[in-house]
Amino acid sequence: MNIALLLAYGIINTLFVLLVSPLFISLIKKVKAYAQGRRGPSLLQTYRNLAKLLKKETVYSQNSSWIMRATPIINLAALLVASLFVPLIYLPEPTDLVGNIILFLYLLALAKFFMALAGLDAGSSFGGMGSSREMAISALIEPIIMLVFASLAFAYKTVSIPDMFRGALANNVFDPVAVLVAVSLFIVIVVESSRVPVDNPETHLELTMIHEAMILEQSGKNLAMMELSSAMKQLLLMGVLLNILVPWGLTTDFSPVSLAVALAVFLLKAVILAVVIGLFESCAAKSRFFRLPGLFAIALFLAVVTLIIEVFA
Amino acid sequence: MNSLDIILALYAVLGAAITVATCLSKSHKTQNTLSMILPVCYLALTLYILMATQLPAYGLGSDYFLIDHLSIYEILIAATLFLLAAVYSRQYVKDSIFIHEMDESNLRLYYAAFNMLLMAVVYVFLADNLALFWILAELTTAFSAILIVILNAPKNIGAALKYIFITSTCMLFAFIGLILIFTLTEDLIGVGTLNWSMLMSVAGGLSPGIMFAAFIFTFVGFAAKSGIVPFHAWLPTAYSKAPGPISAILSGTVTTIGVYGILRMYTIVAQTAAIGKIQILLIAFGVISMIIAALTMLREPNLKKLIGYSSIEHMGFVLVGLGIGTSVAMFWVVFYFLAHAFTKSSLFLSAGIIKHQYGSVRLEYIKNVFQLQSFAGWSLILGAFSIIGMPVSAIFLAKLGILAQSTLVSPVLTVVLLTVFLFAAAAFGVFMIKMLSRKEDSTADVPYFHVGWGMKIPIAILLAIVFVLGLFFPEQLTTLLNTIVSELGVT
Amino acid sequence: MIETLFSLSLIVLLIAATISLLGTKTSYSKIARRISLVLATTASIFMLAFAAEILLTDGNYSVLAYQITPTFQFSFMVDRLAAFFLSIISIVSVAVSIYSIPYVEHEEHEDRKNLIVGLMCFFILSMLLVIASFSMFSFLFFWEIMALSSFLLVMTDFEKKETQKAGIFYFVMTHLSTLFLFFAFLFIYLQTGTFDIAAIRADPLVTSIAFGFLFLGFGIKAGIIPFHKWLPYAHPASPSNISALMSGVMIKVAIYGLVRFLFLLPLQTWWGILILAMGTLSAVLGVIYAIKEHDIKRLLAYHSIENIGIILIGVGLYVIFTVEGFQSIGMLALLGGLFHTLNHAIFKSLLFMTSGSIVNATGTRNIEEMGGLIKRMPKTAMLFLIGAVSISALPPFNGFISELMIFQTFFQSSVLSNSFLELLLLLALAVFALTSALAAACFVKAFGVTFLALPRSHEAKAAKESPKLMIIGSAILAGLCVVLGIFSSQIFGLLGFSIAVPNMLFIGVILAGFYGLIFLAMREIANRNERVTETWGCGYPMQNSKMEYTASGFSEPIVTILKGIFRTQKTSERSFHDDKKSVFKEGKAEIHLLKFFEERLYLPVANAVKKIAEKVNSMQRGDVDLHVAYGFVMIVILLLIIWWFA
Amino acid sequence: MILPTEQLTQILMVMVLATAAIIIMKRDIRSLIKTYAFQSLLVAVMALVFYIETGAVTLLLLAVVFIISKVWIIPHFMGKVQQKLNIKRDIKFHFLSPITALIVSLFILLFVYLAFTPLIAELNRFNSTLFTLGATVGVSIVFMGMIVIFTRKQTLTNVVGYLTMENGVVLFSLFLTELPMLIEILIIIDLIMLTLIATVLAFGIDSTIEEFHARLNPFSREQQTKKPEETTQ
Repeated sequence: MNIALLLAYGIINTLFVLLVSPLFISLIKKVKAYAQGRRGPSLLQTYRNLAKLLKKETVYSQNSSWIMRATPIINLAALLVASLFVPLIYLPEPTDLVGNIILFLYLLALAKFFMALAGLDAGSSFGGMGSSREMAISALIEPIIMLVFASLAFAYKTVSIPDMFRGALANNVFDPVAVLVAVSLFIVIVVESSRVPVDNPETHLELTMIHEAMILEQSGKNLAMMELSSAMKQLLLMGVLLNILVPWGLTTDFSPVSLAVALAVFLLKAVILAVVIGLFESCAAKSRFFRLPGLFAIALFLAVVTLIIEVFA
Repeated sequence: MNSLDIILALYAVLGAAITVATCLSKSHKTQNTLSMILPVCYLALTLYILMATQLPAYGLGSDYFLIDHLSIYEILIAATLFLLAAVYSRQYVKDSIFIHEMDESNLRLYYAAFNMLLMAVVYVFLADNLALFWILAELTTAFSAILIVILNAPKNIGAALKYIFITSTCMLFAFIGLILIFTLTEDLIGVGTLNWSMLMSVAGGLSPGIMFAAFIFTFVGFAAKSGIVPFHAWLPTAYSKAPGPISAILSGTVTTIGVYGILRMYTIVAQTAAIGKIQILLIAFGVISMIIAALTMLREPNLKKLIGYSSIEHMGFVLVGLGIGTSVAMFWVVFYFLAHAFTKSSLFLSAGIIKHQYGSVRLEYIKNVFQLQSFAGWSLILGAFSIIGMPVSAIFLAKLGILAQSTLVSPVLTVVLLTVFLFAAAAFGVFMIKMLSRKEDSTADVPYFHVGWGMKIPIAILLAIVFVLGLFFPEQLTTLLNTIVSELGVT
Repeated sequence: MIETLFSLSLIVLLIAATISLLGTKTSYSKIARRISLVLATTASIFMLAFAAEILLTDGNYSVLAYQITPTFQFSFMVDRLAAFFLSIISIVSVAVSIYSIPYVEHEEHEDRKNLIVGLMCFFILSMLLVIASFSMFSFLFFWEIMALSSFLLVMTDFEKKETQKAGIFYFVMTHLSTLFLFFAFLFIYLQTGTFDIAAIRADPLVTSIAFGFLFLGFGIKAGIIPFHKWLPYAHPASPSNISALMSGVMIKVAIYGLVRFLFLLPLQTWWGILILAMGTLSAVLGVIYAIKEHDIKRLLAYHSIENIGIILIGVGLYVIFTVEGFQSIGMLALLGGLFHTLNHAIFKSLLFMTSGSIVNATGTRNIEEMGGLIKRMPKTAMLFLIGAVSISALPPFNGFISELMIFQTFFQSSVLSNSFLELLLLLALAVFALTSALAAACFVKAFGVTFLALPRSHEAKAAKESPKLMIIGSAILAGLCVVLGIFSSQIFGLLGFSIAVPNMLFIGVILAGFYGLIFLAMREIANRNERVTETWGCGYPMQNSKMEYTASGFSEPIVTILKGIFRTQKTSERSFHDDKKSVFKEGKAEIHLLKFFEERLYLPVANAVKKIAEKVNSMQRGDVDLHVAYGFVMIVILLLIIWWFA
Repeated sequence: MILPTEQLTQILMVMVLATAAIIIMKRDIRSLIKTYAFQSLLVAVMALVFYIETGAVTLLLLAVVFIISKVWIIPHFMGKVQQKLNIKRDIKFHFLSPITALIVSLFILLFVYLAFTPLIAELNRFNSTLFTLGATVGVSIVFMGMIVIFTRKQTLTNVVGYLTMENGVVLFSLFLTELPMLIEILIIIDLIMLTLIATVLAFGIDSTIEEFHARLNPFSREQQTKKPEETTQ
């Protein structure tokens, strides 16, 4: 194994995720705005927001503890480590250091755990409500995620994300199983990145708030880190979906040209997916919280169907 | 006369002398000390027999007494229990008089009956002739009844009457069985005999049909003496009403007389073809006794009755052990006599403390045990753990030994036995938890009853024996038990 | 040398127990119990050294220690499996013994302090000996001693009603467990004629029956659903150091027994399915019950049920894969299960110990009356957090690794040729995933409500940090949570297992690296100004603890979604002023949570037994006549029997 | 010589059975005791008849002991007790009414006969049906005595029932065999003792505890007032 190459992969992938992820937040907003007949904010708006937040002073509640201060950093660190696990442009050689799918999921869970704690830290009822709802939803979505990834593990006989991508890449034909997986994964993305119909990232209305309520007490640089990490999470999940469904474009050749091509292809795929997400959000209505299990049931159903097809095929 | 004859006569002479002496002496202390001397003498004599003579041997001619290892073993247990009960009685009886539970005028009767009972018990175990055994067993009933009725309570009279009527009526049926055996031997060898040793030698030729009938009749009587269901009702009543030390010796020795008789009868019929049916019968009676006793215990609010029912349960288990009938089972059955006797006596002695502290042994009157009587509390806990067969108690070994053999009969039997043990354990556990954990702040109105060493030491000794035997099996004991089993002719 | 460590440790424990008990009610009682606890710590360290030696060298130590009679032998054998469990016990015992030095002083009654310590030593000793036992007799013997000593420990505060209830539950359930074990062992004895554990014959029916009873016996002791009810009663009732030992270690002894016998018996698939099914059920229901629970120790007890379920999932997968011929996958599952056993022992003991500190500091077990403790007890909070993160299976802590191993086994279930099995495994996987996520939710609640935000009661406001030794005792385990997580792959390598677990050392280092990097970066690029002010409360001027999210509020969404499980019974009484029931006068409504297993399983059985017992008892209450009549009837029946056979 | 003995025995047996039936039926305690004495006399006569037939001295002695103890002493003593207690009739019946009890007794007789016939047939010495009949009657009387015990309330009546059972056992043994003298004597002493205890206790059950002790021991009252000096804490 080439350590240097791996190191390079790590740096490139992480940096890419870090830098590009805010773009898709803005993009989805823009798509939604167009769907509503508005022009929407600029694509760079999220970057501007982050920059602005970094410049602001940080306000802490007098009730809060070190949990509040550590959470944003833990969050961002966990996401940065997680971004090593999902190759977006360059597919490194097989390694057992990174790529374990369960570890990836649990890194996200680690971030969420602390985020929820921070929601409770200030003692505001909004934060508590957000944490409570977030943990409930993530508990319910967990079986689906696991089944989806189990079906991927079944299909590609591996538990490593890069190896799955490699397997998908080796499949020259369009895999029907991948489509079913993709639908479930799509729901997972919608849930995990707090989108309609599960959550509404735009409002600050306590009836609908989940994610936003949880980070309501965050401010300044901390808020920036939180926003950035949730953007990264969205991109990583999108990456998983894209590179399973349409893995073409991923390069295994570490040369500037092929990297540039892969980058371009990925951006294209991601933009399309972002548009789909935006349109989906525009078409859907925010569900009542206790209706959500119904949505999850659909995803679960699909995941199980996928698995049954795989098992009996 | 050889030395054995002398010793056998000495038992009687000593017993009579000391009884007379107790009747003549005026002070309670003298009477009590005399009652301690008698068991000590008996212990010494019995140990001398065990050490110095060749057993089994006839005593006082060949017609009436046979000394074998089983009788020696039982006498040793009985004498030990009587000694400890006598030690315990010193304070217990004094306090009983003080609280008007007992009349001072009855002291002599108490100690006389105590000593006579010991004498009768010793001779019961020595009797070779089954008719003599029967007579002596009836005598123990009579003395026990006197000891039960010694307290100033109408209920005690009722208990004693229950005891007499149930056991005696059943014992009459036992006599029918004995007559059958006598006739049968007369028919077979020309001379009628009821001598166990003789019967053992001719048992192979006895008619199975008649032996079966004879066994059933004798079984009815002896079962009643041991409190086997459905002849058991006297047992919990009598034991719960009797004074503490008396309950202890009754449960430890008098109850055993019945199963001892059944054991002797069993060894005879074991050589005939009737044994298969008899084993089923014994197991059935044993299991029924255990089930009924265990279920009753679950809803029993009276501590001494609870312990009494547990005696029924254990006697049932001994019957099951007999019914299994292998030599290993017999080994553990014989050991069980000892383990059960000591544990049960310790429980009754502890219950005696509770009785004097609260004036009652019913659950609703007992509170703040650990503040008032922490010794009794702990001894009850340990006794309860021991009686339900937890290690390090000796009962654990015996129970496991017999249970292991019960699988040979049928695994179903094992399951039933285990379930019964669970119920019994639950009954004890729930009762002890309820009793010992009841705490009320108003302790001022309960006068504190001072428990002297004389009452504590017997309990401690009994528990110590039980727990040491649970971990350490002396070579001599193993040899003794093995000799007993081989003398009984069980293979 | 190494053999002497084993016996030395046992002897020292025995001495420790004796010293403490002898010291009761003397003027040296305090010194006695301290010496005794120090000795217990030493003994546990000896045992740990012994176990480590066996573990590392894959050695085997066996000894026939003592025999009561030739049938009843105390023979011991320590192989790797036993050594592993011995080390679990010793690790937890070290921590608990240190923790107990200040902790027992909180006990109200002076003479009970020594009793607790003495019995604790016996308890540890008996657990060690159960594990080391190699004859079924000594296994049963020490198993019973373990049950006995732990029962007495549960009854420490025997005056309390709840303790009495717990005691009765525990007593009966533990006896039930022993009953099944007795039967299984006796059944094996019947088949083999010996109490030697290794001599089990391979007849499928016989071994199946034996297995069935063993599983029931061990299952009850381990607290699997539906035999779990004693756990949530016994753990809160007992002192926290004892809960730590019971939940952390004692229920693992049952797991040991199960695994030991699974090694000896020829496996069958349905056993695996049974274990897996019961494990899954226990895991998910355990955590679901935990979510609803606000008594911190009871919450932890329910989590023990959950984690036992997870361990059993691992064991069940081991059986299934091994029978189907995939030994290496099976081994992964088994190692996952066993590793989770170790992990659970560590973090659950840690959680019980820290919760003991909290309970001592606040005087309540209800988390709704806590809050804000992170500022008052920062060290305890940190330790609890490590435990909470570990039990929620978050990387890079130890709980994660074992769950990951089990997940990976699940992910390889496509190798199975039996599609029924595959689907079953997938179902179990989904439930397992749900369990894992719910556990995290539950510990967000537990930690958040207990430690964060404002104190919810005066007691919580006045809470003080625990004594140093209590912190140290817990810190040992917290440290192990981290070490076992970070160095997991190295540890497996050291023991000679090549297990494909991610290198957590690497992950841990880069995680820490990123943490540092971000921290530094933020110092550089972001605004460093900070302001501390009131939490925004929608304009309310004074924020107080009443406005915080409560534990019940937190768990409400999950409870509502899973309302099929948390069934409630609503009763309402209303009275009206007029006949037509139009003018409401007053009313009373009650919502009461239906405790399914208690009300549908335990109580009916208990009531049926009670009823029968009552009937039987009342049959015995007659006078002489009745009983002579019983005897008469019986004798007539016997007469008929004589006639029948003659 | 054999024929009249046999007939005499049969007549005696029927009479014993009849006395047992009367004991089951009677309410008046005095006549119960008298009936019992008569029954014992019948058993003693039977022993005499056997003595005449076989010439065994044991039987003669037995008959004498019987007449002394059971025909004279015990009934006399019980009569005294009955007078003292001042209970004339035992009115209550438990479980079985007298008529039912008699019917049950008939069934018992049948069962005993069925059970014992094959047993007696196995014994070589007894070829006549007389022995079978005797054994049956003996055992049946034991059962009938037991019926008396559990159907009657008064302890005195119960004692009579118990004594009847004893007579049954003796009858049974008379027909089958002769036991060694020593054993016979011991048994009788034993039973007398139990009977005495039971009868004495019968006082207690029908009177208060103070009366009981006063009746048994006229001095107990004075001693009761004396208190022990020891004080308990």
